[in-house]
Amino acid sequence: MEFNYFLSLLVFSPLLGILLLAFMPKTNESGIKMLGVLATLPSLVLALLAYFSYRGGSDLANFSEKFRWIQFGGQGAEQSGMFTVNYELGIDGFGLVMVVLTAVIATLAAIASFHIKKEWKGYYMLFLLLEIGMLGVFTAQNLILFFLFFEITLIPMFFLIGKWGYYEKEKAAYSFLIYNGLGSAVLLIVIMVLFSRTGTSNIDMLRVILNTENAPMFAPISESLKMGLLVALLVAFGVKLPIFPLHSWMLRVHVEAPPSIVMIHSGILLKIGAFGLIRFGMGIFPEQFADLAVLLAVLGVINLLYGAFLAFIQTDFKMVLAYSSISHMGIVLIGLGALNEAGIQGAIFQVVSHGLISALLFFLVGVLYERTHTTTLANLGGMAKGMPLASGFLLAGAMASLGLPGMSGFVSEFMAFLGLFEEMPVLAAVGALGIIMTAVYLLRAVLAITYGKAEREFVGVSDIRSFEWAPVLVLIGLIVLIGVYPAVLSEPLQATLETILMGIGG
Amino acid sequence: MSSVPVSAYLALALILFCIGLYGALTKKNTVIVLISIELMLNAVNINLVTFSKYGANPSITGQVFALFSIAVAAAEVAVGLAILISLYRNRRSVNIDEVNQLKN
Amino acid sequence: MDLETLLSFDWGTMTPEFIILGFIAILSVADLFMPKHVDRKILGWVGFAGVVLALASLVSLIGTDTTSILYDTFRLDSFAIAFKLILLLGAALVMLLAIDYKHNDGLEDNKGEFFYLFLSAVLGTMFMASSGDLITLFVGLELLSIPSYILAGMRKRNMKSNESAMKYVLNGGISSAITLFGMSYVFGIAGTTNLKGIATVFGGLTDPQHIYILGLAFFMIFVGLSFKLASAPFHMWAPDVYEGAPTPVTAFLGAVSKTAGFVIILRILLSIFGYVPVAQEDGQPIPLLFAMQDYIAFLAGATMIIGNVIALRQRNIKRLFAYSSIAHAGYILVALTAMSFITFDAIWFYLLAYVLMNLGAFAIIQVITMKNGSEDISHFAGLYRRSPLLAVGMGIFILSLAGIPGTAGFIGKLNIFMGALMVDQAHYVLVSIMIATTVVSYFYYFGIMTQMFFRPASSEEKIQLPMGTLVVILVTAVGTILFGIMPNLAIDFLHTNFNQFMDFMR
Amino acid sequence: MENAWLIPLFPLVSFLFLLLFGKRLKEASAFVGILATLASLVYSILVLLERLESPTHKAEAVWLTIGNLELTAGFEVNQLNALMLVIVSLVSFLVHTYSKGYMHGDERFPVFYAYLGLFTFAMLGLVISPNLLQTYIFWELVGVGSFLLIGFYFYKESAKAAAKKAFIMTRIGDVGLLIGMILLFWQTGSFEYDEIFAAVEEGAISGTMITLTAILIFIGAVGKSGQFPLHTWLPDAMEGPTPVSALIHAATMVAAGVYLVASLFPLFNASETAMLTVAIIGAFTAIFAASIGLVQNDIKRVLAYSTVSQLGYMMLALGSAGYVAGVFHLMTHAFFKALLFLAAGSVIHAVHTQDIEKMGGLWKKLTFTGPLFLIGTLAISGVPLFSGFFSKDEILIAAWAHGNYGLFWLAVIAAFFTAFYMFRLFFMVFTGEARSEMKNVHESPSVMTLPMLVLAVLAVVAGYVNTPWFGAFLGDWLVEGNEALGHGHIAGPGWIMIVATAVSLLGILLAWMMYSKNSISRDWLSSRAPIAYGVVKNKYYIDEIYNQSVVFATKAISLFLRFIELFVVEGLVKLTTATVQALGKTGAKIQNGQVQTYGTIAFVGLAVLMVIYALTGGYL
Repeated sequence: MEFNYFLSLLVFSPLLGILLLAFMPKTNESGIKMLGVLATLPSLVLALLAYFSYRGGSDLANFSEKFRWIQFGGQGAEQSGMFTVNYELGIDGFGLVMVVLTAVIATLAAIASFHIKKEWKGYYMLFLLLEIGMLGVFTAQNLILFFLFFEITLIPMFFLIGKWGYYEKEKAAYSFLIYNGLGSAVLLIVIMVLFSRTGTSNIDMLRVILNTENAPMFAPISESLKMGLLVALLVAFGVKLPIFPLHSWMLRVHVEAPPSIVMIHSGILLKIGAFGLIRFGMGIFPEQFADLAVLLAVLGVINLLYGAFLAFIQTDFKMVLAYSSISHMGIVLIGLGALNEAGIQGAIFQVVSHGLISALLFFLVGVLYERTHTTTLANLGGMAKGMPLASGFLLAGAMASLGLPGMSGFVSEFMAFLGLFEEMPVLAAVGALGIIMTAVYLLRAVLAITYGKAEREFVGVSDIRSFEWAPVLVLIGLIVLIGVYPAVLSEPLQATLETILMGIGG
Repeated sequence: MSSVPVSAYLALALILFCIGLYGALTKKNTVIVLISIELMLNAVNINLVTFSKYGANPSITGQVFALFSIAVAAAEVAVGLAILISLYRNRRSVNIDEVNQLKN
Repeated sequence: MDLETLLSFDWGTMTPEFIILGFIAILSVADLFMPKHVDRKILGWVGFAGVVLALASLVSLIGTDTTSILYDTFRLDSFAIAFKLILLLGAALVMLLAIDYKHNDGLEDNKGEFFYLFLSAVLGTMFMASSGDLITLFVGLELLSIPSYILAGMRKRNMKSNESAMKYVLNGGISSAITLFGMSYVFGIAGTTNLKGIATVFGGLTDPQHIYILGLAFFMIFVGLSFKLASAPFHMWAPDVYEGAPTPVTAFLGAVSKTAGFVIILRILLSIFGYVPVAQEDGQPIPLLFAMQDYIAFLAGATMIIGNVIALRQRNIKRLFAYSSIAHAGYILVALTAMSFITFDAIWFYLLAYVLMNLGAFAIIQVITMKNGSEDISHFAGLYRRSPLLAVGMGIFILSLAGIPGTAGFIGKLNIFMGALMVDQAHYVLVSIMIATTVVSYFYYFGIMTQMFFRPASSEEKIQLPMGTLVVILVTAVGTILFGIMPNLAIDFLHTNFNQFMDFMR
Repeated sequence: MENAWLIPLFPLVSFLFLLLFGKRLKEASAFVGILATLASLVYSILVLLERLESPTHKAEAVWLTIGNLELTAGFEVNQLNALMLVIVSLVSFLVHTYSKGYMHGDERFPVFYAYLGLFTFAMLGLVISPNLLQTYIFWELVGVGSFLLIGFYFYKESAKAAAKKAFIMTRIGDVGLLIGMILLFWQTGSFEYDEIFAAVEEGAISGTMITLTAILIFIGAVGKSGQFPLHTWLPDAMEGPTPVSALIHAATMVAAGVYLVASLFPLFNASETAMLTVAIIGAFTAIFAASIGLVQNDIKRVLAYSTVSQLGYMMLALGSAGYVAGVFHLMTHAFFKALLFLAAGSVIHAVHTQDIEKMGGLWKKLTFTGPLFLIGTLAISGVPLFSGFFSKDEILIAAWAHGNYGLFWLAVIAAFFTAFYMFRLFFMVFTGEARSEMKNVHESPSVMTLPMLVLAVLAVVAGYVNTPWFGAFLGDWLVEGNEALGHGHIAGPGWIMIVATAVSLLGILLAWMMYSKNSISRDWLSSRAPIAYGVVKNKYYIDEIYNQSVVFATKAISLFLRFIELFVVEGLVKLTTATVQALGKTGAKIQNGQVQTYGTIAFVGLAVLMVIYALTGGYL
């Protein structure tokens, strides 16, 4: 079957919500919130539709669409097919998975945003804009379009953090902006070098051009330049991921941004880094990537341990989770560094799984903060008395995050290490320490909150209620589903995996 | 007449230009500064006229150009003086170094 | 010359200039004979009509094959038309601003002069755009400068205004002297002031002495003209003059006059120094202009750094924009440095975008400053509350100035990057500086955002907009977004009608 | 047998069901759990009976595709698995029943049963796993079950700490297991037991690799089975409700380590070093834990240390190629240790204290529990004709036959200790006078005593399935069709049995003299060797050592990293911003409002350019 404009519809459907919201009276809180959530549904439906029709055997190529967008350099260039930038969307298995993840988490985050206290209108408009950006990033087929969407995520985040965040929100917003600004600046350089020297920005064409001998280019690209570009890419996406030592912005965001936004941020935005590394790093520069594999693995182990050890001494639960994100992104790097089927698939799994898990955890943080107005470990304790369900879910989330079998975290962690052990056993063994540390810091934090003597003022608090059920159940459900039946995730990925590995020649 | 080499004229112009520049950048009195700018422009005129006579390939246009530049210079200085006057009205001084209200 | 020859010229090519000239005459006379009490606003509208008329006639001239009259002193080639479009567009917008500009300290009683002085300045820019001879170039330049001096001092009884005018005139004098001095050497070696003639002479130039002198002349002319661009090293007047001058004038200086500066610099550099052959080691001669690339690059880098870095410390919004305009001049110089085959497109498009976003921003600045009588940045606090339209508009312009995708500013930068990176020795350093400084600029651009959106408003009273300003804001905002999302509208227009400026020297 | 996979599912169903409806069911949820486990028990028995004549059954399906690797999941019913199924489901069923009485009145009653269900599911899943990966998965899940149940009284700081400790300590071991199995995978290309064994057979793996992987996997076993040096969590785990201790920390989960080593026996057997390691660790743990057990005063802790020590025995057996002996002891131990714990539970239930110093003279009051406890004590002490006697005997023979004479004697001493401290416990609890006044001490309800009765019977008779006299039925069956596991019965010198009997009786006698007849004063030894006594009393300060070394090191590293975070990572950022700011500041200074400065700057700029131009002789 044919899917004309399917992806455009999927990506831009939140726009409708934005327009409707624009005509919504500022004060109509419930109406705005309802609309905000509803506006995220179309993309969700379409995403799921795409997923199932793909599992139903329809070809993803049917989804792609392409129009002439910008032609630089005039007719002359156009005739020689140079410097044309098309508006082209499309998805492969990986993209599909990410799109589904995005749509799901976006909807849940929109629900979670019911906790927002002020100016819902502006909030939801920015929120939906953010969703457009994220969906676009995963479907863009050429670098410039990708960059466009990439930056579109930047601006709403700046406002969402800076306006609806906690005490130091503006500082957080700024460091978010500047770090990511730098990251995308570097990314832009890479993109522009590629574009203006090869004359195309289409990812597939770039893959072909850069990996065939004396392919037609506008200006030559030397091997060393390729390596330089890849390193630049690593930096650019390293900021997003984040890779030590480019991570400090992300801590502030995790702590200062409203939980519903952190769900999005930690759930998807961080993953754009991994997506980019795999899609562009591996996709466009396979040979150079192979040369960097060891570096990546080492960085991964550093991330893993660094994050874990620092999470162990944090006094604020949000900080613990922030560092745990760093630590878990280390596993992605490990997987990529392994550079074999298991590793890469593990990395991708980790991307998805951490997306779900951190979304869950941060939603629960939001719930907790609603009641207790603190996330400091010292002030909390014995919450299992007042809110047994929430505590239970929190514990479940922690278990998933520390890689308990039967939950998504384990599958990804396992595969990543499986991969790395084949290539660099010793390094992997060192990294395995991280598995222990993860358990240590997560239990320390979660037990400090849920177990122990119940603080008096927290005994009476209400447990998970009404709308709060939706995100919790959906996320837990998905986490367990992937953990028990990983095929839901692994099947769509196989095709992508093969192309990547073919490029690497592994 | 042709005993004087071209380089002399050029040197003269250059010197004049530098004097003008020096004046423009150092003198405190705005009027003098404006006059110094005149000097610089006149240096240009000397160049032009010289070239139109002894240039690599001489032509009359140089003198035309000189005329234009004289006219323009006149206008420019006129405007400068006008502005100076309104400035003087407000602050009773023509010292350029006292005009530093606008700065970081 | 007798009447026949005079009549033999195709005066039609000068229609736009004649229209402007005519309106200058009308306005001046009208202003003279109008009774004192009549509001001079009407003159402004007349002037605006004039500019629009000129614009229309110019559009009607598009497509006429290149003609040059008055013995090649005035040429109407695609280059001239293309840039005149921008100039007149800018002029029209500024006119609207000027109409709504209310200020005491001496402007009110000679507002009439304002308009025709302004028009004569515009006339100057137009002559610069289409002059084929050093003399006309120079005269055009001064025709722009001298009225600008007066305009800057328009607020007679305001010291700042006087001061800015004074500084402007002194620096202007020095700069034109330097320029002229350089030109005199050019003439000396060429023996003619006609650009085409100079080109032919220089084409056959062999004597290294002469070439060496031309090199010096190049520096003088370039530095002299950099006054008009407000680029290093002749940039320092800009902040003071911008601050002191009436806001519409500032807008004019920042947008139109700068554009004119680039027009003239392109004319001179390309048509004169583009033809001077410089022997290389390999005996293959290259144009002097290319030999000078590194110097221009150096100046461009310096300009970008200075502009963006010093802007960080500004509290006065007009000074801030002065520095930002310096920075933007630097960006455009990057395109000039590259001298790739899309340099023209890049500069043209960037100037178009720049005029739009800058004038839009100044429109809003004018409203705010007029409201508060002060130009401190803190008056933007809570603008979002007081007038969402203004806040959003300003947001758009700032994003565009900061070069965020989805705005014209981004596409403009894209063009420049391409140009700088596609040439054989790509200017990686320069591009890196450009991008790095762009990120630095986020600090102050988003500082305004912070004020507008995050900070509480000092007063809750709403701001109502005068007609003209509203129009300006809408036009510029729409343009900025439109050319950001569909840049092809502009780029294709450029290519279909002007065909790469092939006739630049013909 | 084709549907053996159903067995774990019953408890899982009960778990989920109770999660959803537990709140409404209240104490009725007990029946859900009991029924589920009963179903599993019945089915397991059927499977076992079926297995007695039909061969191993194995079924698998692809679980995870990784490129062209395919990881499978499924189940396998071999002799060991079948046996374990029965043991686990039986004990679990009994504990479920028992808990109905023991946990009566606890507000989180349903939760307790839910957790029990979860654990039982995991444990049953563990014992039918056909491959290492699946084993690992359930291995972790049982860990969670144990974690949850230890921390069941979450409001007690001690319980919280114990739960955390248990999870982390075992996790340390698990990582060893994980690494080991992954290495094994890359060696053999599979997680399947049989394929691994095949690879080991044809020597596809280098000897060192075998040793390495085997030892890594053994680390996992050490963690779970509370072997030295990862044993410290097990005694603390007694914070959990007593039935839990019986089920998890006596009968089933802690035996999982033994089970793992047993099911990988061919791998271990292929490496002398590995075997020796296992044996040494086992023997050492046996004596080590027993010695601590001598001086504990908490009834449950005594039992805990005895568990550790008994598990050591099993490891020793396996390490000495005594596959049958190990498994056999695993079975008997499951019965009598569960019995002892349940009995202890009923004692605690009666007197509401765990301190044996406060007890005494309960024999008359607990007319039912007392004798059952005695049976258990006799069994564990290896008194002839009780199950423990036979299995322990097997182990000693195995150790001797395998030539680990030193270890053999260690084991003998451990046996003596065991007998001593167990009877010390018995005498202090049941005989003599009550050392603190205890109100309304009453015998537990039948729902608690009946399960004990069942276990007591088994504790007596279970030994006879594998005796030197009536033939080693169990042994032969266990090893049939797989000579890699060694012989069903290892013949050993007859005097071993005598020695074993002697030491156990000796121990009992000594205990009787010290604690019942008081003919030897209790602090006879402690007064003579106070330091040694103190050391033992404080469990050899292992916990303290860990706190000072590992925990401290971790904290130190973390702090060091924080230092880096603050001063290097953040510092660099601050530095850059500061430089930019400074640049701006200087730039702004030059902007001093003097128009002539501006002109000068411009001129200087021009001059500079020209000078460079002149110096470079023209064109760069």
